[in-house]
Amino acid sequence: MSGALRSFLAPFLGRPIAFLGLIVLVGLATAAIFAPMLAPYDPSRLEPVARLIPPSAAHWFGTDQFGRDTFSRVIYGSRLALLIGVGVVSFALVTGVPAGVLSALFPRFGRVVMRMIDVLMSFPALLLALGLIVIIGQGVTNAILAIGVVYLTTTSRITYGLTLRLRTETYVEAANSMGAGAVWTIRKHILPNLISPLLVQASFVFAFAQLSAASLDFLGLGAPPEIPSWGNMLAESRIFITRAPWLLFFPGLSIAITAFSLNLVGDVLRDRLDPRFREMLNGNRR
Amino acid sequence: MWSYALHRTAAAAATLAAASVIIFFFIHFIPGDPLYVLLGDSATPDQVDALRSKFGLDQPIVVQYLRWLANVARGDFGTSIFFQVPVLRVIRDGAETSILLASITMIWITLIGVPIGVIAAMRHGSWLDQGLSGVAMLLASVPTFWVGLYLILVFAAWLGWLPSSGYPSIFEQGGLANLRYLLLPSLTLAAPNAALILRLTRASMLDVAREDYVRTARAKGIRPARVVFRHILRNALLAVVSAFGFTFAALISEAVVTETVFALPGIGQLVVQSILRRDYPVIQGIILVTVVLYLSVNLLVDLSYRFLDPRVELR
Amino acid sequence: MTASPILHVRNLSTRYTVKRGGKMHEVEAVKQVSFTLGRGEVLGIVGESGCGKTSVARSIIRLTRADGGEVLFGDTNLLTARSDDLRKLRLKIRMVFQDPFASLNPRRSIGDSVAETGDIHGLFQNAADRGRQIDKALRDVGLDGSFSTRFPHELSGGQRQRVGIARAILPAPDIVIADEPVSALDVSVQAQVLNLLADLREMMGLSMIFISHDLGVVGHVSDRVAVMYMGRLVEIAATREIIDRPVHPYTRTLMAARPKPDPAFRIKSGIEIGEPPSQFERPAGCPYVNRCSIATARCAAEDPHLRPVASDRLIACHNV
Amino acid sequence: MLHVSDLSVAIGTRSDFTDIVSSVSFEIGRGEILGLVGESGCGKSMTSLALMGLMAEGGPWIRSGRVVLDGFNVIDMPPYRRVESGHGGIAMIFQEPMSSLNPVLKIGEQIEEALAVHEGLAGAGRTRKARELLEMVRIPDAALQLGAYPHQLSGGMRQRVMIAIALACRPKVLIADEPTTALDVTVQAQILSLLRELCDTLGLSILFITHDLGVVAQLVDRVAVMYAGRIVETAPVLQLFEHRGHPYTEALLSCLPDPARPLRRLTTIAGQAARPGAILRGCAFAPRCPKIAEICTIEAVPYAQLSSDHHALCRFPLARPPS
Repeated sequence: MSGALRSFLAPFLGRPIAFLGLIVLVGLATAAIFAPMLAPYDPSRLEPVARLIPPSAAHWFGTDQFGRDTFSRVIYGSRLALLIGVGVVSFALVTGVPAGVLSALFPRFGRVVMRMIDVLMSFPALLLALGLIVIIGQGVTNAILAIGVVYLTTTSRITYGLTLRLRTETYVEAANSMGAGAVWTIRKHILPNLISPLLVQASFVFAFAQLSAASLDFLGLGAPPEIPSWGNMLAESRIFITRAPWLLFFPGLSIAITAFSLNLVGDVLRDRLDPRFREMLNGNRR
Repeated sequence: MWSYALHRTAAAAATLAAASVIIFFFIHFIPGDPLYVLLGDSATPDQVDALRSKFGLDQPIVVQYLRWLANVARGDFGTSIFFQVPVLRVIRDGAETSILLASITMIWITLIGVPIGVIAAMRHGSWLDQGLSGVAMLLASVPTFWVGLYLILVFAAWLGWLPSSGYPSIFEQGGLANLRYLLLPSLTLAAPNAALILRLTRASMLDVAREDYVRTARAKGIRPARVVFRHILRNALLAVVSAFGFTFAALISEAVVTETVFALPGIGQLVVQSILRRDYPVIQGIILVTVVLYLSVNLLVDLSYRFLDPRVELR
Repeated sequence: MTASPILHVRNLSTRYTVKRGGKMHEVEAVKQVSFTLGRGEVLGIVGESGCGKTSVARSIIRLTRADGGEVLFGDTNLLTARSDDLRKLRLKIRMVFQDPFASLNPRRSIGDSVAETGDIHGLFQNAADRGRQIDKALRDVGLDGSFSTRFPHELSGGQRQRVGIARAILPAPDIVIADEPVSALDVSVQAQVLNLLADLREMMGLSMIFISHDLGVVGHVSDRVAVMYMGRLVEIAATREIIDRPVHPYTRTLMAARPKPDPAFRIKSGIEIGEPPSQFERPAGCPYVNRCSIATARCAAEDPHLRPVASDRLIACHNV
Repeated sequence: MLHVSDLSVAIGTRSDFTDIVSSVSFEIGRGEILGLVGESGCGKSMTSLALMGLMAEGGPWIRSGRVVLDGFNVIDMPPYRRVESGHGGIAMIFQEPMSSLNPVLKIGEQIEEALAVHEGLAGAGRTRKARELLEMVRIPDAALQLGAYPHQLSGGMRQRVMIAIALACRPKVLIADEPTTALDVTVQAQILSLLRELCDTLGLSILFITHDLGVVAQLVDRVAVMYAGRIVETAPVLQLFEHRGHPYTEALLSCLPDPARPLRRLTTIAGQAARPGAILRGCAFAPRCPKIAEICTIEAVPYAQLSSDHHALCRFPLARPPS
């Protein structure tokens, strides 16, 4: 196991900033998992007396208009961020990768599927998500699905391109010449070589999902208000922008740091990729 | 010469046709009877009958689609439940803001993204390069509205130089000076996308610099600056131009958020309001308009490629 | 010395459709190619790039779908073989590829790559048997068992090509089709791999189809040589005959153009050799017509068929 | 014409470096073709890039040496600075015709660009000169081809355009880095005869870099054999083929498959090609040399003079076989 870990960590050791990105992600995960222990206050406990207190010893990140402790809400907010990220990435991978791989290996099936993906991609990302939310309704799961569909399109298109490229590799032709069927080719040749490019794609999708989810929350169409989410916190902070700037600063910073670290990790992993695949991964969009 | 242009236009038309089917079904996907979805819950019986015949809702679905397509072609996107006026008029009112916002933002993206990307590439590895790339990545990782809110806080609230919201049309009192209302919104919208274009320009410049024909140019004794602009930049821009297609899509998406932050009377804010007001015909209309706009911009980028890259005839 | 034939190729034809300038073009990569391969014989196929020599190999091994003709191995037609016939084909006719850096999956160990056929067709009783067969195949190609746990990026070009050969010979095949197996290697490494192929041929009684653009290599390895041009077989004869007394005009040009490693025999410069026409403007009649020094009106009109001109030499030319 | 002395190219930092080209020296006379031959990784291409001053920054760097062209040392000067100082007499053509021309510029533009730098011609005069150059390299209907794009030409034609571009730089010496390796044998023959013709008619000297001993035999006047960054033997081509002084040259020539004597086992060279910098002391070929002696791995190896213009970097050079 240590071999795989070392080979995973290798690219980061050389570049200090990237290593920082990795540490932040580990921090995000710990915050999300141990939120109850880490948060000094109950995030949704109203404390009218302690309304709009600037950052102080008692409240590191100050309090909001209902007297709730911003630091605790940021810690609990990391739970939703992690949930959204993991949810969107897994949805995009579980649907996008098979669609891309099968489309590349079975051209007749591929032509139809890739046409549909093209059509979906003609809808700008957020509009597609908003349209879906209008149909399936608001809520965390629906937000994950709506954003997931957006990144299903880019993931399947990138997987399609990668698999088309892999299919022409000599070792795949050699396997075919030895009687390897589609299942064997996918299991032994296509998927193992898709892992690192898809890892890069996953980090970018995780980052973009944070931004899309925050936008939905900000528009009031994402997570319900009672769930502590960085986006909701920003939406609520708009009114007190001048009187309580800390309400604007800390949640926004959390989103930015998370997305920035993921982009950084994605970049570092992409630089280690085979140059032929590197260029294909630029096709991402927000 | 024409086969490429015709081919690309046909492909775009086919995509639009397929997208229109999805947009048509948008109303039917929404839970509830399409009639009440279109007219709102307080619709009167004769309004319901009038609409049923107009859209042939009692007809088979294909006829309904064709009927809807015919109406849309004539500019009749149905009536807004909230405003009780034709949807197209509602959209047209918002069009000026959104188009101006998008155009100014595109100018920022081109002026900031491409040149700085070139400079970063030319100073590859230097502190300047790393600084610029770092800032670019940061800007690409920051929520658009957070940037917007901070610009409002600094330039509107603290310094008071610029208005923080609203946008009186340039055709009304104040004329072109009203464009200053769009300064902060366009910078907010441009920040993340200019960052992406910057990183893309830099990456493609560095890729092209490793090509054999650049080494040939240097071997000819051509001065470095000329090699960069005549050989490297010209080929690198091919990749950047093709990226303008999906940058425009990102622009439309983020405009929705930016217009909400700056309370601009554009199509983006209209979508959000319509969703909250359950004004489905307007939502459907806006989605259709933006898809048509996006596909035409993409087609323009595709066709312009024809003139930039002589090899494109082969594709 | 035609040993009893092990493979009959009759009128093999393969067409590709290629998109160019917005329009679709039909390219006849292989046109009516026929030859037989004797048991234990090495048939060299030589020709310039785009002449169809690789397409012939890919059609036989069914990596590319042939449009016409048949390939008889024993009494089964390989082009239409199904289920266990096809399985026999996969075990009996094996292919070695050109590029050592692309023919091995970077993510799989050398052992897994060598044993791939066995894993696909269940040739191994158990893990121990699998390990033994891998070690034997690796030793047969001059490597040792320790290579089986290593990965392609740890090996040199020559070593990787040996692994490719080990993978091909593991199921004790009858025929090995080698597509430019040494073109990507340096001269000293090339010699090692050519010696290896010669040893394996004797040790396993292999018949081989050896494809290359390098006349020196093909001349060294083959018993008989087939020369291809623009998808057609233009001449086929014993190696000595082709080298010393080339008959077909194109073969003569090919022999003349080859840079012999002997400064005493220098090509007289300036002989008009011309450029091969592109696949898309294929001349009517004989494909070599506009480069041929002895072309006549008939050549421009009628496409010559392969016909015997001597005991074991076939030529596709009207005027020879 | 061109004197290269003690040229060394290293990788790594100034303090901790490894030579991938170590103290290479040779001359090329007027109208002479010198073949620089060796297997991949021996440093021949790196030597040519060093001569041209095309070392990419951040990559390998020139540690020492002089490159004297007509009395002027142009070492470490990028091509444009050589042109400005009036000593731009070296031009170069490369191996991959498919990627060595700018895909978005017409052929004519790419030739005229070189003419503008070297001849200072302008307008119609430059276009006429470009057409003449295309005719000189035997490109059919040259006027039409000026307007063509690289992707519309075959590999052979593109290599001719590369030669035309090189000629536009009015070179005294042309460096050709494996120019025909990617071409078919019939096209290669024409390019080789074109190069020989240019040598004879223009008095052009050529440094021809290749791994193909057949091409060496057919084209070059003198040969320098390289192994692990060092020139191990230099001799006129006829002499080299008849009397191989260095064991590596002997091994290399005997590896060649010869159709005249088919079906016999080829002699091979034991071991693996030396990684640059792996051999610090003694002879680089020692580990693989059949005539290895204790001293070979310790002492630096002197050049043995086998005849007036034939020497080998070996303590025990092979004797001349009885003719």
